[in-house]
Amino acid sequence: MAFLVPDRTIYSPWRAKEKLSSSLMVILLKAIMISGRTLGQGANSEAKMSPEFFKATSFCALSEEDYRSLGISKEGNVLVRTEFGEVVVSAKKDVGLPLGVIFIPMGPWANAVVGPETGGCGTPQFKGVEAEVEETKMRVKDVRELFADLKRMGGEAS
Amino acid sequence: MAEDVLCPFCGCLCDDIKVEVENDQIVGVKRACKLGSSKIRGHERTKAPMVRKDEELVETSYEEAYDRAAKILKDAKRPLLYGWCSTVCETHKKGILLAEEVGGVIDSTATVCHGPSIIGIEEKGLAGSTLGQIKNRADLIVFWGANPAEAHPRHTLRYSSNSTGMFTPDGRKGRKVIVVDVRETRTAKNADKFLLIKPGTDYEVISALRMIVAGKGEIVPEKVAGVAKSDLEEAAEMMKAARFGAILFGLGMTHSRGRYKNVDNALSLVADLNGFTKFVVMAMRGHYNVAGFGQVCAWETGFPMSVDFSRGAPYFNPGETAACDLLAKREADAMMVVAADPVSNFPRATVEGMAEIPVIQIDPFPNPTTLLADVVIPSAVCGVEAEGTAYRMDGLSLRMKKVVDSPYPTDEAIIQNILDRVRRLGDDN
Amino acid sequence: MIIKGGFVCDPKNGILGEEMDICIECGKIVEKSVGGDVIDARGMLVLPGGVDAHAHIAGAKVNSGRIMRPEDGRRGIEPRTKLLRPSTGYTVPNCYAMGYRYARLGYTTAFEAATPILESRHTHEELEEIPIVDKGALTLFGNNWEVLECVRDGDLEKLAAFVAWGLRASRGYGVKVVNPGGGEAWGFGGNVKGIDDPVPNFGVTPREIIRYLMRANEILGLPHSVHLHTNNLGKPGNYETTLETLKAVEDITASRDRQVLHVTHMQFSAYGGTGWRDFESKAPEIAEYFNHHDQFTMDMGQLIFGSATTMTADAPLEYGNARLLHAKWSNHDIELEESSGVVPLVYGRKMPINAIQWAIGLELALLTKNPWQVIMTTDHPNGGPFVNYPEVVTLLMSRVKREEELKSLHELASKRSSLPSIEREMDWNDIAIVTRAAPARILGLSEKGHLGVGADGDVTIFDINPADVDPSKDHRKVKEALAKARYTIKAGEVVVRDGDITAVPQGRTYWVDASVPEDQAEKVRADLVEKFAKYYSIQMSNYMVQDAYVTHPRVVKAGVI
Amino acid sequence: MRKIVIVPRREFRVPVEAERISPDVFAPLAIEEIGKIEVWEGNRKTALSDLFEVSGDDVPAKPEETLISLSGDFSKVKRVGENMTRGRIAAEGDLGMHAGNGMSGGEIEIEGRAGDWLGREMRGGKITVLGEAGDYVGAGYRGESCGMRGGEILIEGSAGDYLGEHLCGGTITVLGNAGDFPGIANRGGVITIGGNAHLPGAEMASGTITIKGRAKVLPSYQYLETVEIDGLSLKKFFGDLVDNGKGELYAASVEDGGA
Repeated sequence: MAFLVPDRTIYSPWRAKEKLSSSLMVILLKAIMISGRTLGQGANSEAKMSPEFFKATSFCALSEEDYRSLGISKEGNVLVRTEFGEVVVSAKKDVGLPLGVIFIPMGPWANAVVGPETGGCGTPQFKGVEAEVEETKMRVKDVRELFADLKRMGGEAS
Repeated sequence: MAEDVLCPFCGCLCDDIKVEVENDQIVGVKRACKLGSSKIRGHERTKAPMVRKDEELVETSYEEAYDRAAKILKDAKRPLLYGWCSTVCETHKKGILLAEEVGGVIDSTATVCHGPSIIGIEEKGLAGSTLGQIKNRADLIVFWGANPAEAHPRHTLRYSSNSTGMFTPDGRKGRKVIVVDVRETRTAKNADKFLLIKPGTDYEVISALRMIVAGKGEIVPEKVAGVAKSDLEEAAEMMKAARFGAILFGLGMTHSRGRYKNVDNALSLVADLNGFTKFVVMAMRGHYNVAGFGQVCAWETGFPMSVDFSRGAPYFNPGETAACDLLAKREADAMMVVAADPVSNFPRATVEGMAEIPVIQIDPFPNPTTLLADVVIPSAVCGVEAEGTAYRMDGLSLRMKKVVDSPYPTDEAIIQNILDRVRRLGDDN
Repeated sequence: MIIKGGFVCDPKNGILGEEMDICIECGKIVEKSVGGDVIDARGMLVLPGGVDAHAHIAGAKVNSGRIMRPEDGRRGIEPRTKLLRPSTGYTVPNCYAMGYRYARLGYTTAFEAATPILESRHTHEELEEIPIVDKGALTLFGNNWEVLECVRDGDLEKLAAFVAWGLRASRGYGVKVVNPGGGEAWGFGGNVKGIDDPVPNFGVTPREIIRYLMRANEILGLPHSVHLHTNNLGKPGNYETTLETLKAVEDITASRDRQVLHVTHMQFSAYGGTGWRDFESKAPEIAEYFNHHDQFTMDMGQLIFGSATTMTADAPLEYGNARLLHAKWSNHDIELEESSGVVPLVYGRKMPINAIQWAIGLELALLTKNPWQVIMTTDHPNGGPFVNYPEVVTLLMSRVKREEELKSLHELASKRSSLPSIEREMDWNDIAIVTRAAPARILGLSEKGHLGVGADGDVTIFDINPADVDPSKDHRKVKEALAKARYTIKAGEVVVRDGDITAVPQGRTYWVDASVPEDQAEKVRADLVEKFAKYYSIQMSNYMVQDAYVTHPRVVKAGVI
Repeated sequence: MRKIVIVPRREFRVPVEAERISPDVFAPLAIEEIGKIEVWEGNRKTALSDLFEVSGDDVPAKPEETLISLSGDFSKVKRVGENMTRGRIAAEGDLGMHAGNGMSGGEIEIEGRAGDWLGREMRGGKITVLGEAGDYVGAGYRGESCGMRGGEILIEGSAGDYLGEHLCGGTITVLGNAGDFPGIANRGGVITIGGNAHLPGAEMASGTITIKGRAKVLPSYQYLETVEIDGLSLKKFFGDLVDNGKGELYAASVEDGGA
């Protein structure tokens, strides 16, 4: 899939390694997003309305090189966008991640950018979602804000 | 002090936990990992039943909450009864009966974790064992798309890579560990051999391994999905050289491109390996009793999940009758969530499907599903405040204990109350 | 309740087809009825409720079969009704279907043939969900480390104490032994090749395991004998192993009035040939041996053409099956105790091996002269599902039927077995023995399988008049009548009328509580404490099946006093 | 040809199961009787005419001379034409899951999109889809070892994943792309894909799969030669060798597996 974004430099770590060294203008990372369990996510999974759960699941981990390439400021945030949606999360370095793979812990923030299709087997593809990542000054929404637009009508069956 | 308590967190279902109780309050938890300890110690609870009035949830009585829930289910043409991973089998039985009674669809959280593993098993069968068999015999452990260091913290010590047993007195020293993953996890850092594969290429890598194991490696290209053939050959050699090998796979396999076919192929790899040595395979199940739902549902209905009772007889077809499909395709017209949190764990567009229909939540804790629920019924925490049966990831069942009293009714009692009311509504018709 | 004027076969009590009344009060057969229902059974066949002594109906293996076979679940579907839960499945039905189908066939008792102690909680969870019938489960001992160590140490008393403990821990009814030693060897992918092939790492032989467990069984005076699935089962030439096994235990005597050893699904253990090419029946040799050794019993393990799901604690056998047939394969090894496997397959009429296997089951039943020694099973669902019992009965009763069938089979069924030459046709008393009286006697269920005063009020009434119908010629009528009981009465309650379920009581679960001297029990406890500390993956305190899982127990006492 | 027209009376949220919409069932019935045929809307059993307007020729005809025309949105109507043996069904728009399940003869034409499991376990007849088709076209039910055994499916658009899973016979042609694993575990049959496909023929025992576009080919396939077929230059592979398969796989271009 071609990414054509006017006025932006696209950085795809698998396609053009040399671009990385030659350009300081990298602002958009084309990556593969995976979600998964973490200790922090698990330990707070029965306390999902807590600040601890927010802290444990509303981040995106990137490889050191991708993190640097995006020019993320200290404790900065990134906007992760897929064909299914977008979400702002805080950015973290993770030395275990290869170039071009980003990780968001299992939870509402990751699921904001996962697609509903199950490919006929009942299970959405939570790992391996094509994503674009860019640094952002936008704030990370808390869990209530994340679902605030899904208005409830109240009560009885429709 | 309560001894040998079962941990109501992950599929390890550790049964050696010590819980200190004073004045019916839990004051200490020993031996549990961070995950289990956190759950047993407890979190903020939903205090009272609630129903939504004018867009707000307001507290109400259990009686009213049961009535509202029964009416929602009874009125629906395609109600979805979902969750069941963090409750006991006794609840599952009642839930299945309720689903039959309201002509609904019942599905478990397996649908967003190891559902694909079950469909893979339907293709190939499962060459497995209990965890103790691995502890006592395995000299090779392969973690494939699994990261027990984060998801099942005591697994390695109690059952797998670092455990000791009859033929494995040296523990980790006497074993080899292979990790296959798309990133270098904490588990991978402790491996003897780490295969870094590209996301969504599990199937190809397994096929290549099967070829090499069968002695047909010359056909395999020099690189498969980013992995050098020599690395695959080394891994295959380690597998064949093992006296007892175990492939323990996680969501890396089921959540990636290929999904159940990845599992299907891994099951074949294990069957192939048994032609050379002893090998078993196991899914690293997430919640402590998600495996139990599959067992109960299978013996009650013939099928392990995603069972549709619309027409009075069980019909099973994940992709059609699984929770995510019903919501994403806007088929379900009401939903009851028991002991799970789909709003957090389903893709956003699927959650939007929930937002359009009445939702009943039965759970001890407030969570994002509460935000969308129209009826909220707080329950006792199974394994801490209520007893019952749970099935470990290897299919072994154990009896969960009640450690302290609870002011809240059990899940089973709540479902029974709703069932009674549904039946009464049925009689009125 | 009184059942009036039926044609009653109650061989245990010497009633061989007499017109008489049967009375039931408070769930038991009595001399005289004091009131209640009157069932007019004139012109109908009245038998005790059927007893299935060997079927795989509950537990981890059965559920694995269901989980791996959704294609089986789509067969046999019946929607729920006001009274009934929905039914699914043919070879691996859901729990409700099992209870309903047994009841419709006139069966009121069914025993699960194999449960490992560690997974007995699961077995009981399923047994509890099987409605109507009484049930029990046989506990696996033949590959248990504690057993192997007791045998190695020659400590028979400790072994008996362990068997008693294992039965209590599993709420089991008897001692099941499957491919002794082979299951342990399978822990590392191996097997044992015969009764004198030592078990790796334990230095004991299958011969010793069988002998010790039989002696322990008799020391405890258990109601049932050891229930043996032989070594080398399912392999060409295995009749030699089978005979060798029987000869190895001829000197052991039963401590109760019953057989000293039950060899199960003998069909799979009566094979000749050096491989599948010269595969042939050795049923006549086995039957001949049984005709001279009345201390042994067997069940047929009759094969039924069509879909089957094989499931057994004989795991290496299943791996072989799966590879041979390129079929789905499930395996499940249970730490310190057992292994097991599940493989679905289809038995074909035109498949030479299957056709011969079919003949072997019938030869065994017909060539063994004493019907009390050979009972009817299909080893459900290994040979085929139990819903085919009416088919098996007609084969036993009608030579015409057998000849018709043989014509549709591969010719080797006739050439490699003696079936075409067998003239014997069983009569209704024989059928009452092989489906009722003998299985009850073999299991040691004194209240089952007969209609004498004090027996359970379990009665089947079939709409067939033995005075009018010649089962040899009218085998279709027989099959039809047997498939749908006119009445099935369970503990005095009508549960089936005209083939429809009318009531769904909860049956009882039999288990044996055997006592042993405290010093022996203590020796075993000490061993087990160590095993749990070092080897098991669970705590000892969480091991025993709790009372909550057996809500309607029928505890049978036994043991050393 | 007798024509019977069926039009939904309203939009369906809950799916409708209507396996009795079939020429075999309709043929001997007058329109009013057809309206009484049982269908299910979720867990509610109802009459066809409660959910659909039924009109057309009132005089019964033979099934092979019966055309059922589906007009309007049938995307949530499942199992249409199940087990049909003769006659025709024509959908002007989309048609829901399981259309033509187990059909052994006759024709189904879908102008719009076909849902998942189209022609599941089909044995004969023809299905044509002008739009796209979902997952599991011509597949078998879960756990079965045989899917479609005969007949013909033509999809002019693209198809989803697991096209022809466990295919045992018959022909499936897709003019557009196929998703993941077309022809997986097939044991016969012919699959032709005009566009691209991902990992075709996994565990193929026998059969033929042709990809006229680009394919990611499994490392367990042996490349044999390049052949010319119908003016196209195709790479011929043999496999799937993981299971000693003897299937033939042709692809115009091959995605680099090692990348």
